[in-house]
Amino acid sequence: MPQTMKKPFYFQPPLSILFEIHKLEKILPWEVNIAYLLTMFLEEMEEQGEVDFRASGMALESSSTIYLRKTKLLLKLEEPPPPPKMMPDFIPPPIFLPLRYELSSTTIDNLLNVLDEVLKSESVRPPKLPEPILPTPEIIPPIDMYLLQIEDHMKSLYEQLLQLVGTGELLAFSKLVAGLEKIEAVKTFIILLFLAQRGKIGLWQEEDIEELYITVIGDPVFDGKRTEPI
Amino acid sequence: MTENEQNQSEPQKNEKIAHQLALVEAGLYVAGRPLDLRTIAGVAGSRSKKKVRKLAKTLVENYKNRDTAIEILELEGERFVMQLKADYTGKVRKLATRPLLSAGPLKTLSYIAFRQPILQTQVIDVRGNHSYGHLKQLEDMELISREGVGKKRFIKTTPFFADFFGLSHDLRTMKRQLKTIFKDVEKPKTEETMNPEKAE
Amino acid sequence: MTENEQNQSEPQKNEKIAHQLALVEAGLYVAGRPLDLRTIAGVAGSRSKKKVRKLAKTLVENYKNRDTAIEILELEGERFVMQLKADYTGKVRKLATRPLLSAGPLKTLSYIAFRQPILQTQVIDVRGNHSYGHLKQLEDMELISREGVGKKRFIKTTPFFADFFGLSHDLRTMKRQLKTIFKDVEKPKTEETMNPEKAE
Repeated sequence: MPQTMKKPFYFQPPLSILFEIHKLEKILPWEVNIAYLLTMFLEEMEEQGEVDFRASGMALESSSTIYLRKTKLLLKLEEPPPPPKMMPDFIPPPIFLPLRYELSSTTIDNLLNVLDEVLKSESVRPPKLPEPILPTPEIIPPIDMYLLQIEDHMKSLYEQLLQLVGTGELLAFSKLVAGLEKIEAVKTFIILLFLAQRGKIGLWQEEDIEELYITVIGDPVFDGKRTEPI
Repeated sequence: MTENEQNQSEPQKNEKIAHQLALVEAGLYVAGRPLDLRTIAGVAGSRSKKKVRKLAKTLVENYKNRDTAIEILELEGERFVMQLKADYTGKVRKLATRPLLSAGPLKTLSYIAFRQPILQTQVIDVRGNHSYGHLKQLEDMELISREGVGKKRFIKTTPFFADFFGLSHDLRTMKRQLKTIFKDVEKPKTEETMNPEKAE
Repeated sequence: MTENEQNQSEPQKNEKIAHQLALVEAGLYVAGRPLDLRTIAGVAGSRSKKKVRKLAKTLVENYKNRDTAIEILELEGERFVMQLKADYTGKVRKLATRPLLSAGPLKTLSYIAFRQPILQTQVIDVRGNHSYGHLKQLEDMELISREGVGKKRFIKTTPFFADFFGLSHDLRTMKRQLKTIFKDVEKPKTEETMNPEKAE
């Protein structure tokens, strides 16, 4: 009798995907259309007139496992596979233009006919003449905008320090620059030196320890009274 | 034969023909594009189509016999053109004064020529976004024309394009000619014929 | 003579020379402007100035013997040019229909020629930002050259520019010539001279 027993409908593909739990981890979740499978499952069950709660439970569990995997992949920012590419169209090789000499219709008269008009716009914007012809200019070192905005940077870093530690407390430099790029860390260090010079903070380092410690010692208001270079 | 020509001696006739040949040569040299018999007749100062055809064909032969870098070819529709033989293109391309097209725009052009009339969106699909620039350049050079707007913008090659390549103005014939050209280009995969730019 | 050349048979040598002559002819044809020995040597694939000079002079002679509409001439400074003989220019000039440049770049070129050597910033001031594109095109066509960098970038016309318009290579003389022609052009304000594009 058991040999002649018909396999339940949900063990046939494609519904079997939901009932082979051991294979769930191996399939590509993007290839499974859960809504389609579940609808098919319910319709089939309705048609057969037999409600099997155990099978429904398994289908539900498998579906949620597949959903979970899709969610995990999305959180990993893994893109779903691209849609299948269409067959590329035939692109013929470039046809190179035959080289021919061609006398141009432009004459010196044509060239000078348009000059009058151009000289009119020159009179609207008079040329800055006489411009001496100078030798190739010397190279001017580029001025770092960062240094030009040093006051602003000092202010914002000081405010940041106040938020991190109270007056008198210690803050490790490595903690302050954690996660920053090297160049940003260097810039922060430079600003710390400026702040230290203004007496806003204290910097100290113990022998044999590489860590640099910062203490906020100035008043909490960055009053700007001592903004002149020290 | 006109009365005037009957009265001419043999050397006089020969001299006249040599002069007319030189005029046709001058015309073809200066034009840099295919000229039809009517235009050539105007240059040669002759009204006989038969004579003008003979003059042009003589020039084609003369240039063949000279065996040098320049050729005069007869194209479809009894049109004649002077141009550099393809063998020399790669080596002197860089000397050409006119802004020439690089391989990218030329590929776009050849695709358009092959598929025309074609939707602009299809050209962009196949050739990529950078081909917007190619289309502008090809339009500036009057090699293609665009009609319609937005998603319904159609592109085809211009009569100037057909003339430039010595192709038929009839679209179907042109496409057949192009197929032959592409086959020829694809066969000899030597460095020079495939990459004339590189050969410079 | 290199060892390689010594080993060549007479027919081989002749063939090589014929090929080099064709290459030089190709270069002169395509360039449509005078080429100096260095450029010709580059085209002919030879490093010997003497040989290249001989090749070019042979071509001059060959064209003289052909007695047709096109000539190759030697110009001052060992430069060579292929051109239409003056006798024929008038008769075929009407076949030249394509302007060298469109209106915008032509204006920019005209201004540069008249004010050169001129700062790039001044050209942009007067001609607008779009003229950056013109400068690129004019440079590609070897009509202008740029020197220096940034705000001190100077522009002047090239010897090719002078050759193209039949002007002196000496800047001061050229500017005098331009001023004289400019005055002449300004006087007869007829429809035709003012609107050459229309005349086509």
